[in-house]
Amino acid sequence: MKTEPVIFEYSRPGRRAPSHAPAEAAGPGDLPAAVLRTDPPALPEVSELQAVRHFTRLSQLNFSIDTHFYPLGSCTMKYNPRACNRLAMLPGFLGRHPLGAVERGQGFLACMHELQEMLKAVTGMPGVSLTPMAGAQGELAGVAMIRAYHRARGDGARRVVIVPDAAHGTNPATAVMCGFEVREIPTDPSGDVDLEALRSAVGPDTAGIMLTNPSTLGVFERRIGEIAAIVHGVGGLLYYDGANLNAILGRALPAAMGFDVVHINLHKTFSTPHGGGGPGAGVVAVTQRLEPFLPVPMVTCEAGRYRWLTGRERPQSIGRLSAFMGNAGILLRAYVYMRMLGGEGMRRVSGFATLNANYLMAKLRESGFEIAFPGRRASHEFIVSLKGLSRETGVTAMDFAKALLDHGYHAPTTYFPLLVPECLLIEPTETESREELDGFVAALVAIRDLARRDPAQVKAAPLTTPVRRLDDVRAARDLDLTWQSKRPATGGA
Amino acid sequence: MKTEPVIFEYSRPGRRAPSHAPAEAAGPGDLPAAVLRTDPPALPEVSELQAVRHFTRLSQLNFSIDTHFYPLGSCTMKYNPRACNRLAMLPGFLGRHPLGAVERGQGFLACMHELQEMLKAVTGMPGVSLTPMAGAQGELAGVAMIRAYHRARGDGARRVVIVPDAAHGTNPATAVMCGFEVREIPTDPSGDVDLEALRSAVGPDTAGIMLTNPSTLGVFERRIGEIAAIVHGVGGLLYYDGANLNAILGRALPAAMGFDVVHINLHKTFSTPHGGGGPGAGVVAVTQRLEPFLPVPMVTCEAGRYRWLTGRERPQSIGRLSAFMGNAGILLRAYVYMRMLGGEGMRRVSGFATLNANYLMAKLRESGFEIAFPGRRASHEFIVSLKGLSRETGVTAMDFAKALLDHGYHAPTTYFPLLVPECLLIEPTETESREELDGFVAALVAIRDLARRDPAQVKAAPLTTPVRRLDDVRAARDLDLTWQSKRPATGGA
Amino acid sequence: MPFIPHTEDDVSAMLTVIGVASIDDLFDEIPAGLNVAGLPRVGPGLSEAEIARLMTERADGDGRELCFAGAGAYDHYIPAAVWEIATRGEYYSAYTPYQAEASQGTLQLIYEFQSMMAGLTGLDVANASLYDGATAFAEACLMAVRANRASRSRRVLTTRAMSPAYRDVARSILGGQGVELVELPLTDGLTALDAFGAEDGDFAALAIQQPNFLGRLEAVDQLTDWAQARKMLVIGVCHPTMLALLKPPGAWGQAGADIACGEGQPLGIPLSSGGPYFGYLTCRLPLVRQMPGRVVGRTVDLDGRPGFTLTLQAREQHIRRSRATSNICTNQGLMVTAATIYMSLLGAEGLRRVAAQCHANTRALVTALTGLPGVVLAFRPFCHEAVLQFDCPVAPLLEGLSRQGILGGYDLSEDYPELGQALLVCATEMRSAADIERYAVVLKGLMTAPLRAQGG
Amino acid sequence: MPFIPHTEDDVSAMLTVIGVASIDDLFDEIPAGLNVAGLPRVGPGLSEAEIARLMTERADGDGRELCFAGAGAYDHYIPAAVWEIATRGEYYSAYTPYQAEASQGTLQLIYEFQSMMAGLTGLDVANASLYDGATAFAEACLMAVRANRASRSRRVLTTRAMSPAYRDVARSILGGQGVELVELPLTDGLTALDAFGAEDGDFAALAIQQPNFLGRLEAVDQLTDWAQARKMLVIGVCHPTMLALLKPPGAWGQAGADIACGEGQPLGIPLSSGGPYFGYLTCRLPLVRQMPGRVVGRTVDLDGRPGFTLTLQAREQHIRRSRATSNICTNQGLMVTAATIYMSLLGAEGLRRVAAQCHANTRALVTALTGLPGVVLAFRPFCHEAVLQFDCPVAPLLEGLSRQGILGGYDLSEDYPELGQALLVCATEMRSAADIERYAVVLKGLMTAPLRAQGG
Ligand SMILES: Cc1ncc(COP(=O)(O)O)c(C=O)c1O
Ligand SMILES: Cc1ncc(COP(=O)(O)O)c(C=O)c1O
Repeated sequence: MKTEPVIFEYSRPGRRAPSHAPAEAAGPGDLPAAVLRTDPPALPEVSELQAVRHFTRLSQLNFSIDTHFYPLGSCTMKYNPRACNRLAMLPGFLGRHPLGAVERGQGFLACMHELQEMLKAVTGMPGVSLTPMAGAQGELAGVAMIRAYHRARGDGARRVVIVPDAAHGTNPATAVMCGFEVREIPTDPSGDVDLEALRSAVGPDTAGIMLTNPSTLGVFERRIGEIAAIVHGVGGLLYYDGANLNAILGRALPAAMGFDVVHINLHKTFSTPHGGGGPGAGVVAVTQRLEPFLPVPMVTCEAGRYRWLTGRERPQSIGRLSAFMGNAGILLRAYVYMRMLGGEGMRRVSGFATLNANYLMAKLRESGFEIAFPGRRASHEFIVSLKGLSRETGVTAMDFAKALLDHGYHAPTTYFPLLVPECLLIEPTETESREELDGFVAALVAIRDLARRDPAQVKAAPLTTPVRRLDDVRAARDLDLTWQSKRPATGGA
Repeated sequence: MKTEPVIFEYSRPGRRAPSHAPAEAAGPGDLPAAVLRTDPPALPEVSELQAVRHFTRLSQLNFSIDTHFYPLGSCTMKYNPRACNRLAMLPGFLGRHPLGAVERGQGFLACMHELQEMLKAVTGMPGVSLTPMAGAQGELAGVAMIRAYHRARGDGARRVVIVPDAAHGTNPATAVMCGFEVREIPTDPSGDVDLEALRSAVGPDTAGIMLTNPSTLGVFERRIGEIAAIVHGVGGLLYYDGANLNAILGRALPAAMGFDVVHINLHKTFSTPHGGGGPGAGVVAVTQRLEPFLPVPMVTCEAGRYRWLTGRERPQSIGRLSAFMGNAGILLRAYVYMRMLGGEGMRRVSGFATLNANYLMAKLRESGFEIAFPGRRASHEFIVSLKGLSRETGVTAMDFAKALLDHGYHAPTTYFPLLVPECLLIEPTETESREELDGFVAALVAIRDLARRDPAQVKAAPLTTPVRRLDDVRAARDLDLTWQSKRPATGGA
Repeated sequence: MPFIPHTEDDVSAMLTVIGVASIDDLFDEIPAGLNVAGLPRVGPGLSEAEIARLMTERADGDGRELCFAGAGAYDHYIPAAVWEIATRGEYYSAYTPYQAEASQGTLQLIYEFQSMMAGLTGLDVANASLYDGATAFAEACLMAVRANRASRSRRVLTTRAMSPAYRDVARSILGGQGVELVELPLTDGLTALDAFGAEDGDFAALAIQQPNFLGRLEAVDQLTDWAQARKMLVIGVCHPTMLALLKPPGAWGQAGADIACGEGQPLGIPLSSGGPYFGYLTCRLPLVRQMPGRVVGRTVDLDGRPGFTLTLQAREQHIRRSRATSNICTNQGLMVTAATIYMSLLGAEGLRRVAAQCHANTRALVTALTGLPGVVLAFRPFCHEAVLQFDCPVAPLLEGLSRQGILGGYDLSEDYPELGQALLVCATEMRSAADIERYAVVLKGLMTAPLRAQGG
Repeated sequence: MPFIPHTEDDVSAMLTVIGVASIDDLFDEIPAGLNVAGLPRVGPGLSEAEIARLMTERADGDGRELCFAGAGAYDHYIPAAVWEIATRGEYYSAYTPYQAEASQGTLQLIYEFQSMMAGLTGLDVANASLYDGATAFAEACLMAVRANRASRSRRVLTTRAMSPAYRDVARSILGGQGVELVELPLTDGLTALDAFGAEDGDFAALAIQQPNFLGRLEAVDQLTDWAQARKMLVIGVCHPTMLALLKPPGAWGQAGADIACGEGQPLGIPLSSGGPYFGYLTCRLPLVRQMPGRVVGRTVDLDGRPGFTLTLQAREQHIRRSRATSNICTNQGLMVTAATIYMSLLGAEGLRRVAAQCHANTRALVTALTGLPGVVLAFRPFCHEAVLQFDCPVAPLLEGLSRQGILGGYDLSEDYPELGQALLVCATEMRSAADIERYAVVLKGLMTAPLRAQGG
């Protein structure tokens, strides 16, 4: 197994790689001594080769789309086309200061404007802001707009946001950040929202509901029309968590379902990189009544000239959400991807994502796995429940996840959504081939067979990864969050 | 251990990734059917993700400078600065057609001209051609110039090129390609050329001698002045194989040593990438008497305007050696590197390359290893002989090489130069740290101790690489040089 | 089909396994009325060559201005190795490292990043990034309100010298939870405490920026002691490169600031029209459980060997849901990768040289521009940015400069009308003496030419 | 120090171990008179930022012409994935795969490359590359001379339609071994056999280019049969992209050509002022031991699992020294990496579309330009390049086009004076209808403007 020392272990006092810094050190000039630092910060002192070698080796310790099938449910780990990266990193784009003249940014702004227009087409909504920097910030923008809308109408009593129990954690967390109370409603046995519970949850205090459709259970909420009627009926608004838009791209429009606001994770549906945790982009789109509240800035086009609309021109806006205009480079990547797909290509995305999920579900069902919602179509993802197997063998969903790593597959999402016990949320995406799916089924079957034969072996997995299972309890108890040079070097030689 | 299927195993008839090709297939137009192909060529049909994943995974099976210490003697595996790559790949450079107007290539040509000037400074020679595409082609150019020189003087009897037994294989091979006979001369016990043998080898048939200094034995040829006098004395010329220039950069000039022509491997001394086998650049520099014979083209500057000198302007030239002007992009990388180093930096290169080699040699000697030329200074490389150890334990230099892989170090060059039995030719280069060298010594010591304790274990190495030792005999006997779809898929899953 | 690997044979075999006749049938749970036939408004797809040409033309048209603007985004040199490595597929196309055994590369890198940021700011712990400097500031304010046990105030004191954009963003975000931002006034470009009285009440924290938005160096020791004496936590918002030169927040005053945060862009992230950048946040160890965002810890595996894993996840939305410290999920991971490589390549000495050179260059710029009649320096000393005051409106000058390819700075007249016709300028280590000379010459031309004649 | 990791402590500790006082002492075996103190003429080192700025300015100044030239180097689209992967450190910074166990990535890739080139050319085996198309041609001639057991001739027959550059290079290289190149004449742009008589003697091989340098399609079947009937080996020099459309050398005539070679640049390699490109070479299996260059074979390891290794090394200089098939050692490995990725991304169908589009675009170009008075097409049909004849000198037209950012083609008047004022043009799949229109409009302007008036 491979380990790699912590970079500080390569450090030696006095090692310099100054080809990256000015050769001559300027003095502190007229800066008063009182504000100066006395000791240099604890940064590693390594050569360029040591840094390159270290970070190249570290990278090899990762699973990634570029190296492994990565069916992480709710994350849409599809291929990130390299063209998107290269074209977004053209020097003209990278070198532009955010406060640079708009005359010298017309190319960039044209892309942003066209992106806004494509997003309108994809959602069916008339208003778009590109500013939010991730899904959760899109949620924040959306719920803040709902709040601003009610306030603008003098409707101050609406302090509750309804959230199904299947919702992603960011939904309730966002509602609270926006000053709302969260009211959770259950899911019915078929995977749809429990309508009775919804009816009794709504009322004059309802600010709105946050839904994703298809839900994180991997099924399409069939009674979305009714839900919209119920919520709108009491004066609430509908928030669409568009993290799962990959499932319905070009098939159904959030606006037509009755939603008032939607965020889209461009880093999922529109294939910008996940980057080991980010960055993303969580653009928001709204129906007409929420348009005045959109976060600034956004791009407008007047007589062929593009420019930013600012807060002054949008007095009802919920304001700014980033120091400049959001994750411009990520937006460029999504723009390139969307232009390469075109409308037909987008429809094919949802078609093949759904084909892959349903095929995988059918094969797993055929192989004897328990499907959480067997009577339903899978959307772009679906849930396998290992409850029975776990009871029988003691092997848990987490054990399965770890054992899959030894088979060269990244694990599906485990233990989310929480309401399905011992669940694996599996999202293959459209960019994986049938052979890859078949191989994954074979691995799951092999692990199950092993679980029945020798559960301890499964519980010992993974064995082929750079480390074996980690002691999470110790990690949280004996906090070791930064490198301390005094500590003995345990990171390897 | 990791294996990766051959890309053809991912192929399925009808799989298309056409975002890279024109969307609509144009017909064959007016091309006569007789010249058209009837079956499509056997190329793999894979998706973009499959290709990216496959070649990313394959890459991870390699050792490389960016991942491992790589002390391959005579190869100068030093850090390849990433800046060189990025700047040589600027769109303005990459997009330039070789037949494009020189007015639109002044930036590129300026780099080439300054590179020529720097190479003159580094060799002490007044004439340079950048054309040769690798060391061996530089040799071909050099020996062809020697031939042309003698011919131009009406001196047709000189049909022998003298080559020391320590010479790199390209030297004799080149001499033969240029129509010469090779006369090999031995090395004396101290590692220098056997002067007596040289004296008796030269004569009126001597066209010249090919030498590298320091030699591939890792020692500086001290009597180079005498050698030059002997060869020049009989009317022969001296060829300098500059593959080892890293050892004397800024310390000694080939011209001053008496050489008439030199090639330089920019992919060694000037740190352009080796790329898993190439490309390189084998520029040549010559003294005044050989200047008229330099291969075309070369860059000239007239009143601030750069242009190519062509064959018509250089009637005595040995001609062209490439369809255009050689490996322009590699020359750009070397140019960037040389400018970053400057004259002082170049001198530091040879200083620290030599420091590292001598340190490593001293440590290994201390640890009880047999140094091939113990009375000598190491140049930038040196030789360890495992003859004694091999006799004692049966463990060969090749076994050592393989065992080093398991320790995470690339092997030194083995069995070259041939005259030292069971040799390891070790070249650490200046870009490796002392800790890396110490780790390497420790690994060699550990392997030696194991060889004494349990030679079979060493002979079983490597165990941690993607494959174990390969059956070379079978490879050469049952030739399998291309993928045949009929063959059973043995390459993995 | 772009990016879709299926052959026609695959499709029919797969449909057979599923037991439907066509892909469209798989969408039969979508109620009839909600179905759409396609996305005609999106237009047809382009080949990679076509979009490459379009983007190249657009990027070429945009060009790169000679940049003398800072104001939150800085034109520093980025070594080639940074992005050549950061865009390796293994970093670029990995998800958040939830499966630790399959993500040791990303996890260890974040741990190294946390260590470096802690070192730069002189505090104990760091998170794995927030969206940008502005949202990091907002999160720091919320964190301070949660963390301050000595005060139940929902107000945070800051200063008019805090970045106007950061104050705007914080107001957008804090409003939801009813947290209020109050500003101290300025004297001579520096945060002034004189006017503050007991009647101004209780605050959870004081947030100061160093160097401040106007390029001035605040009396951080004094401010810190003052605030901590009043039971406020202290938040330092710092330019990370300048921290190689300046006293780190952890060393401010008697006890050190409690939280530091700021914009990570100067650490190897391209200007790129404003993003993606990343926000950093560090704090003292006792506050760690109130920290927003992801954190990596070092631990051991089953065999006792060291390894890395996400830890303290009980703070996060995916575990704690509505009671999380923040809703943040996706952060700016790849930017952190780049910044970690950047800091490793530069080291403390390299970073210090960059910082010192920025200071020196901005001084040279100020000297060159204040040599022109009608241009004066507002405050001295300054760090890597400076405020110039003009005897004519700034906007037309910036336009004129832009026409000659120069981004002359950031016009302060809207955010700081009290400064008159003022411009915030910055010359990083990237600007040569010739660049500065060019700026001065062009500006001189603009200020003496018809433009000015018309204006005056 | 750039790229050198040693601290001062390291240096003194290391010198102590060695037992010398200074680094300079390590050079004490260099005789006194040969020592130099330094390289003052090279000048001082630049920081990465400084060289980056210089190179960026130079590259920007060079710009990219709208390219209608081919003549051996072709402006094809290169998918982004090609170089993003080829420049990964593991490929970029590895040496020749001599240690097989540590080089399976490169070795397997070369094996895949060999398979693809064999497939494209319809022959059995391929090597791992030669320097470029021209040297591949020279090596193929030498190989044929060695391999032809039926003839002891040291002459190779080629044609005037073979690339002039290739003929030049081959002459530079073949001369050393006394191998002579003889040219067949042309009729209507095609290799003509009529004039060849028995008295012309014996040849080791016939080498033909398809499409030939003038863009014409040779009667390869007939030429192959003719040559093989005379005991010559047949060498086909082919544009690899066009081979997706054209009959492969392995299928020429009754028995197929014996050797194929050519320029690999169209397969994903940037134009880059002429290099690095790569030469490819394939042949029938019985000739493999005469092949120059490196070859990879598949075999098994100690455990019987498949693996890859360099094989047939007894042909090479590092084993066979003066009796090697060639002196080649370093080849163009990284270009082969790129080409292998390129071919995998395009596939047979993608490559065929590129080829067909080049043909279609060149036809459109010819139609547009021959619409101008004074421009006629020399030969028809043509493949992806065509010869146009003008009623005025070509050089000034090319200069005029260049001033407007257009590279109009390759002036043939020096290499083929018999064609008059002739230009070789090419429009790859990268040229749009608008590009072609623009060429025609600018050319028309030049041909009707004062320039022409003066000339006429
Ligand atoms: C269903 C759902 N909603 C919201 C989010 C939050 O998006 P982000 O991580 O971009 O903040 C996610 C992503 O993890 C998600 O899967
Ligand atoms: C001493 C010596 N001479 C010549 C060469 C040949 O150079 P190249 O491989 O660039 O053709 C080499 C490289 O292998 C070498 O080490």
